Amino acid sequence: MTTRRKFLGAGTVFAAAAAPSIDALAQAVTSKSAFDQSGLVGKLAGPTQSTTIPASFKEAPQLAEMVKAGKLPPVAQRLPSEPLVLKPLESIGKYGGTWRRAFIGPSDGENGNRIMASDKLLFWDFTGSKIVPSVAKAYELSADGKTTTLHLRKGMKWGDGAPFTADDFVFWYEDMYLNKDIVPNPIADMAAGGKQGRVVKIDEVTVQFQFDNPYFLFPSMLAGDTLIGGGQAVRQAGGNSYGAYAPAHYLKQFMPKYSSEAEVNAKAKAAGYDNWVRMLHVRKDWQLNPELPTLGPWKTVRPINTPIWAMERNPYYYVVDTDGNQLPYMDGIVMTLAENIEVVNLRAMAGEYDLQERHIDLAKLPVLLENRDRGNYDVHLDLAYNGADTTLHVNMNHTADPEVGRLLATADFRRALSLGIDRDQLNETFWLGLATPGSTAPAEVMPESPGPEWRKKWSVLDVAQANAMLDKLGLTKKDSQGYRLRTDNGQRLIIQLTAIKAFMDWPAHAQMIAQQWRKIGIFGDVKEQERGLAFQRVVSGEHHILVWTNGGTELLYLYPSWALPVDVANGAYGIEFSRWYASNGTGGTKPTDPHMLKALELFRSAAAMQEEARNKNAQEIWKIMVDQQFHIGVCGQSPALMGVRLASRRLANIPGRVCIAQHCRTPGSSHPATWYYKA
Amino acid sequence: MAQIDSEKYAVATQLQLTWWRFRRHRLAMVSMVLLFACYLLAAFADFLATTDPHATDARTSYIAPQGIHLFDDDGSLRPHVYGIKGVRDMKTFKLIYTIDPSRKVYIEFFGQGYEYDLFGLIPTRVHLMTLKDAERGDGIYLLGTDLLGRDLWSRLMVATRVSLTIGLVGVTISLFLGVLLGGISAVYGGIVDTVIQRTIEVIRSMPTIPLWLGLAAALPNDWSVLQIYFAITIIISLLAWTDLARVVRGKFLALKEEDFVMAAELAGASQGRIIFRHMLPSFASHIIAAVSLALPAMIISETSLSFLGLGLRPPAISWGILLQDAQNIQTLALAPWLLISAIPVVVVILAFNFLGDGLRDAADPYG
Amino acid sequence: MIAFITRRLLLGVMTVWLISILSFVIIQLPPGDFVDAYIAQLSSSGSQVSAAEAENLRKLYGLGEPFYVQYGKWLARIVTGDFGESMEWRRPVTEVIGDRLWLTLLLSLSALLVTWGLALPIGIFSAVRQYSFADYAFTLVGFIGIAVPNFLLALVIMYFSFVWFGASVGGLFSAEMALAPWGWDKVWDLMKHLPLPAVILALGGTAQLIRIMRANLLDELRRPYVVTARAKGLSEFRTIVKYPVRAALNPFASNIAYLFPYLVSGSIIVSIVLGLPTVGPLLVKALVAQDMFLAGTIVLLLGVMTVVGTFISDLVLMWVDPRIRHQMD
Amino acid sequence: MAEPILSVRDLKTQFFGPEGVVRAVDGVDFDVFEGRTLGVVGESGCGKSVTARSVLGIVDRPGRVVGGSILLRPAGGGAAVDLAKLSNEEMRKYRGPEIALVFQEPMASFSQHYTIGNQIGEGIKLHLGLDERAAKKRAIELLDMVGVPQPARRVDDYPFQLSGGLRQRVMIAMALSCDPRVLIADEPTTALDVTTQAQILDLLRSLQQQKGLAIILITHDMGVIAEMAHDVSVMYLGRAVETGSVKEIFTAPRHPYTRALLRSIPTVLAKPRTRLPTIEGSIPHPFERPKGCAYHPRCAEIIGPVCEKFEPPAVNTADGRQVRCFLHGGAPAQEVAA
Repeated sequence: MTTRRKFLGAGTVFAAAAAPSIDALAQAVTSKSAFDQSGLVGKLAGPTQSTTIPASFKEAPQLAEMVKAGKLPPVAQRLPSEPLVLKPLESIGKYGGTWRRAFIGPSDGENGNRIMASDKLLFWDFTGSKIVPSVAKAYELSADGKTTTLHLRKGMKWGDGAPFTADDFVFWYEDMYLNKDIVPNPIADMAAGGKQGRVVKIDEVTVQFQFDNPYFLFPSMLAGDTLIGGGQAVRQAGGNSYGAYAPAHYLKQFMPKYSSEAEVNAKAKAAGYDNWVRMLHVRKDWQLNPELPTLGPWKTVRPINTPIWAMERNPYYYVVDTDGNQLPYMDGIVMTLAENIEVVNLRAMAGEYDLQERHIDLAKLPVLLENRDRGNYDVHLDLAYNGADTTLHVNMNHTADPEVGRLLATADFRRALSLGIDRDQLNETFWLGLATPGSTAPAEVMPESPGPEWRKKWSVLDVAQANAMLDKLGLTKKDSQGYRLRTDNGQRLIIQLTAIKAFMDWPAHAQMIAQQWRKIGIFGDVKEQERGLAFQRVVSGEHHILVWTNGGTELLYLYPSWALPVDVANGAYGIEFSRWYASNGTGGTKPTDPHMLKALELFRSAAAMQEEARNKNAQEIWKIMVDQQFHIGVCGQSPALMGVRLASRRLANIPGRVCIAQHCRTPGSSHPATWYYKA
Repeated sequence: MAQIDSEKYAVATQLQLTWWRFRRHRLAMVSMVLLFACYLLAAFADFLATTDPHATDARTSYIAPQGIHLFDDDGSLRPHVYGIKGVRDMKTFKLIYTIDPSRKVYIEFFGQGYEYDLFGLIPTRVHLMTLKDAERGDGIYLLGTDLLGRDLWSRLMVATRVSLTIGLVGVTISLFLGVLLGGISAVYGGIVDTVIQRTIEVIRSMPTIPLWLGLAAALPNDWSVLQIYFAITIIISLLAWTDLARVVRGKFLALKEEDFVMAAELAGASQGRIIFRHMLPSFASHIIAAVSLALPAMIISETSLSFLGLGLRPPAISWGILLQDAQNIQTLALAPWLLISAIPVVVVILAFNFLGDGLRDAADPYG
Repeated sequence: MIAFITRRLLLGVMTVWLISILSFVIIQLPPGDFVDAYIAQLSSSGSQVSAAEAENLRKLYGLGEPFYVQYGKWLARIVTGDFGESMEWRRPVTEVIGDRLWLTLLLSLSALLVTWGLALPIGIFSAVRQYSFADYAFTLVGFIGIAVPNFLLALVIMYFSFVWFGASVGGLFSAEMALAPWGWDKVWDLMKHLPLPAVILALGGTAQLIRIMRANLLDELRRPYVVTARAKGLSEFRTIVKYPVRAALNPFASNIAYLFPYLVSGSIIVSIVLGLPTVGPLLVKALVAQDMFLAGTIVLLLGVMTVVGTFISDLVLMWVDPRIRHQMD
Repeated sequence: MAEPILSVRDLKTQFFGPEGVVRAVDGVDFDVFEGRTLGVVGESGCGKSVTARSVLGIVDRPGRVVGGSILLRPAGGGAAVDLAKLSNEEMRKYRGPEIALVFQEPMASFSQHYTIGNQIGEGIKLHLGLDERAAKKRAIELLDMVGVPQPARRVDDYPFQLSGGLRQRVMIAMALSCDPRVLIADEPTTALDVTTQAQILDLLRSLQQQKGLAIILITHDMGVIAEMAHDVSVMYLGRAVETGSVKEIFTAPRHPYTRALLRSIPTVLAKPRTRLPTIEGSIPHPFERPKGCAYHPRCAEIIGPVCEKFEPPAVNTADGRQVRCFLHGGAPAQEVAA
């Protein structure tokens, strides 16, 4: 059997697929590994931006017809004078076809958001390592780091044909962001050194974000998946109103400022909403309101809150291919509601979806592979860069049970728990051997990686050491079944593992970990809970340990929620710590652990640092987090979360591998607008 | 013969009569024996288990059921299993197990295995079958293993105990509620009757799933598996008593008109005496029949609850949890043997149905 | 008769009212509220909601108020026919349910047709040919149908019908047809998707019904009026269908009461497994997400259906059985 | 005497149950003549009703006519048809127009789900080919004929709305709906009170006179026989033990069983407060049919071992009667295995 690989046990860790350095991320994976044998991990690739503007522009046949009928201005007038030019991955495409896809309900808005990600001001190239122009054609960061200037594209239009200008930024800033009814609290992303910034119009096509303190991180924030870096597709959906611009000409009609409170309220009542704020929340949401002018490649024609979420091409989309064809190639997207993951996967096997990576289950890989020809699709495995798809997030401020709280706040206890996990077993069972076991630190290829040794620190099975550490903590007494007893009342020490069945079968992961912990005398009590209930308890800090991913932390500054207690909506590490940090020390509880304080201090100082210093800073933070085991990594850098990609063989320009990361808005940075149907 | 028989009939109580009629119901008798066997099995669940039902091991993940070989090479009776080794094929990502007949692992009867409490009382390590000199990964995989490498046979044994008892406890509670409320409803009548009947109607009009969901979600977080187990039982039975209450009320009302009850009343017997001495015994068999028909409903309730992710949760082991484990495509495609756990569910539900039918026929041959 | 109907209606209204309270209580039982559930859902799909935003949402939905105030407001709105807005779907509750109600009814009716279409002839056949081989076979299949929870079969049947027959899996429309306007193609597409869920939904009920039909009919077949009919020279078929079968149908009429709600709630798990866009999964989701108005309305709807069902079943019984009709007078 | 309309010879009907075979009718012979009434009498369970159903070929499963012949002479003369040899399908056209049945429980024998008009009209439509309206008209005429008051209104009533007597009249109307030549009345008056009973018997008699009906009257009541029948057949355990004209049998009963039956009739002439003589013992269970003469365990005039071992053959006596009893001759031809 040539494909045979040694079965477990020997402890060989497969090098991460993405071995090359950050500069060479686009290079093929060359390491001799299981992935090569499978032939499923391709070359990281994607469309690239071109600076040559084509001489003439072409459009989809049905748009041409509408132009002929006088319903639409000619394509040249619809495009900005300097459209974004993309060189498709393989070839110039053909127009037509509808992208069939699955979504799982109104809460699955991210499904569409990610496809529309090119409405962001700045974005990443397909490698996820370089910030590139998007809606803004260029940006400048002043030398002092206090001002970021965005240059817009002249003549760019909203989806309804209205001009898109700096005024739309000012409108968002003054009328939405500063309106307490719409945005009750200012966001940290818009602040530098604790002071809120401003949005200033320089001219029609130039906007400045001005801060009182240096904010070198700001362009990355704009490009990242942050509250300020949204674009409409993320940050003005689902009840939010963030993200730097909004269609002023359309939304003014719903705002009291432009008529009167009474008038907009009456309008809201007539439309069936309680008040104008409720109405505005729906009207500015691209997933809900087909009338909302947007900038993305497609626009909603049937909203997400129906059994079919459908989109059609935006005739004013600002992107063309190198031949001057206005994108997107595909006419539209039809997402059909399938509330059950098994059904999504089964329909995918039946070839009922053209490209699906979301909600595809890694555990079904053998079956998905078996049905490739039948469903006429290819399977691609895209490996992520975050440290651990399964992470034990430790509540270091658990107060309900002082004994458990004390232990969870003790670094050696957390380290012992981590040492007690046999990660190879979990990798083999739940990732089919496709993950990299280790700590929560991101892949070595990431600029913020503290180095390979930190992937292993405290994160390789060592039962003897773990037992020694636990003994040293005074947990020496054991009951008849070998479980350690509490020091306060002599009862069995029970550590709850709160697990949710979500992207992975985390309760099963937790069960296996709990079984492994028997060897270190720790009784892990798996609490499988329904998602809402579990998070409710996490937000109020009732949990011991939450089993969840740390996806997104591959770029720490852009998505710190699952690494440090900085987000008041996430109490995984102690909600009071989060409150303390978010309130600049005016609320919540100050952590007593000097390492935690140090990590938070480093994190806070990052915004004012230049890129290189910032990356160094992040590495320092990672070293603290891994050494202190704030979160215990299990296995990561796998295709488990959105990395099993089924692409119809009828599609072209599909990359062999795409960047799986929060900031890449997978598959957004691969520009689905460049995909097309061969026949 | 006929003479003796009729004399026997004349003095037989209703229960005895029912029993005699019941014995003639062959299928019901078989079912009863089968159920008795199941409960016996449940009592000795851990003893019959071959490996710790919770123990996980990646290297035993998804092993298909393996037979026990009875005879050694020399023809002597020495039950053994073969060594087994698995490899993941990195093209198909399937686990491929190869059996190594050259390595025999002998089965020891009444050997030492994992520790458990027999009948929940006596700590012991004795199991019916264990392996002698087993290497890691060896096992008696009678029904194969699940994804986490846990032995399905052993899990099934423990699940049987949990699911069969949850039904019993649940039925006991709903029986109590049903007889009490149904009885009160019939005896007092009037406004009490109306209130109880209305309550029953409202409960029956409520779709059960939201009720379960609401009640199960309200269970405190720090409850142990055992506490949740009993809470779920109580929840199920809180909704299941209505049918029994109706049966009891109906029977009560019908019996009230019967001559012997009237006679007792005229003779000045107290109400309590009439109910417990005269009325209850006369429809005890109906209640038994209703109970045996309610049990499978309880079991299905537990299964559905677990299936919905409410109710019992892993690491608890119940039929519902085993079935839920099998409710995904990869199991159907790669480890269809996990569906075996449906067989005892079906068989026990069938048996309870037959038993209930038999009892009902016997209790009320004309009803 | 009028008095009877009025009394039933009044009782029904009272039951519905009690159900509305109970359903509201149940929805409030789990800790937390919609906003918590919403935040959890968003954070698990990669978005975060700030605490301030959450508070704002709570205010917006009036979630901070005590239970009885919320209930009072809800009731007051419902009485005026305003069922409120689904928080999760951000649409009026009536629209959200409306989307699915027709498909639910269609599916339920198909399941019902399958159930009756199979159960009645088989039940009749089993009774008429009592103790024949076919009778034993059907009885056995029937019993197994009862004993196997249908949700257990759902995925198995779906998977193997995909593997072996390439059958359409899950949902009621294929993706291509989902958006298409109604026409023959779409109807045909629906017809292709309908049998599998309808049959799975029908399985348990069919088995149950076969048993009931067989037992009822066996009872009726022994009645003298069957002999009377035979003595008239009627054909065996006509004899059985006109007389004992008609009489054996009585219990079915009284079953209608629980038929409607069963069709919705009994199919929840199957619908979830098969990914069907029906009301059942919507209810579960609404309960999990603590989407009060949506969940409350569906539960109320089911309650009303039961009450209406009971009423209809009384009427049908009156229509089916002249004895009852004449007792009313 | 004229040719009989219906002559039954050696009729045997058996029930094949899981516990064995029950010989419900075990060799019955009788003739029925136009305008005459044959009374079939016996205790409950002696096979009277099964005999009636056997004639119509509507014995319930698992029962079956296993032997004998049922010869029906066609109305216009010609060769007799053996009903026992007909298929169920062929037999159907004789049920109603040729032979009709009146049952003992008028309540249970009607379906409660249809109006009486519907149930009467059914046979009419089937056999006489009338349409709905004509059938209803005829139903009203029939109701009128059997003395149902306000027949035009009653025709739309349901059976449960009628009194017992009316129901039996309706039952008779239904039986007569297709002008049968033979009417089998199976305990037509058992469920009725005495006055109604008399009215129904009067009705039957007058109908017989009007239409020249041949009636088979099945009853356990010797009084009814005395009042109605021309000829009598006394049955015991599936056999006719004595057959003859009513006058002869009542005046000079030959079989001990007949004698016992006759003794048990109460008469107004009897002395008040005297015990009625009863027949000792009860009818044996069909499975435990006694060896020899089935009546011997209860017989007051038992001869000896011959009665216990041998079955008495039918003996035709000089006065045209037929008796099965060794008291009246007959050789113990065969030993009957139980």
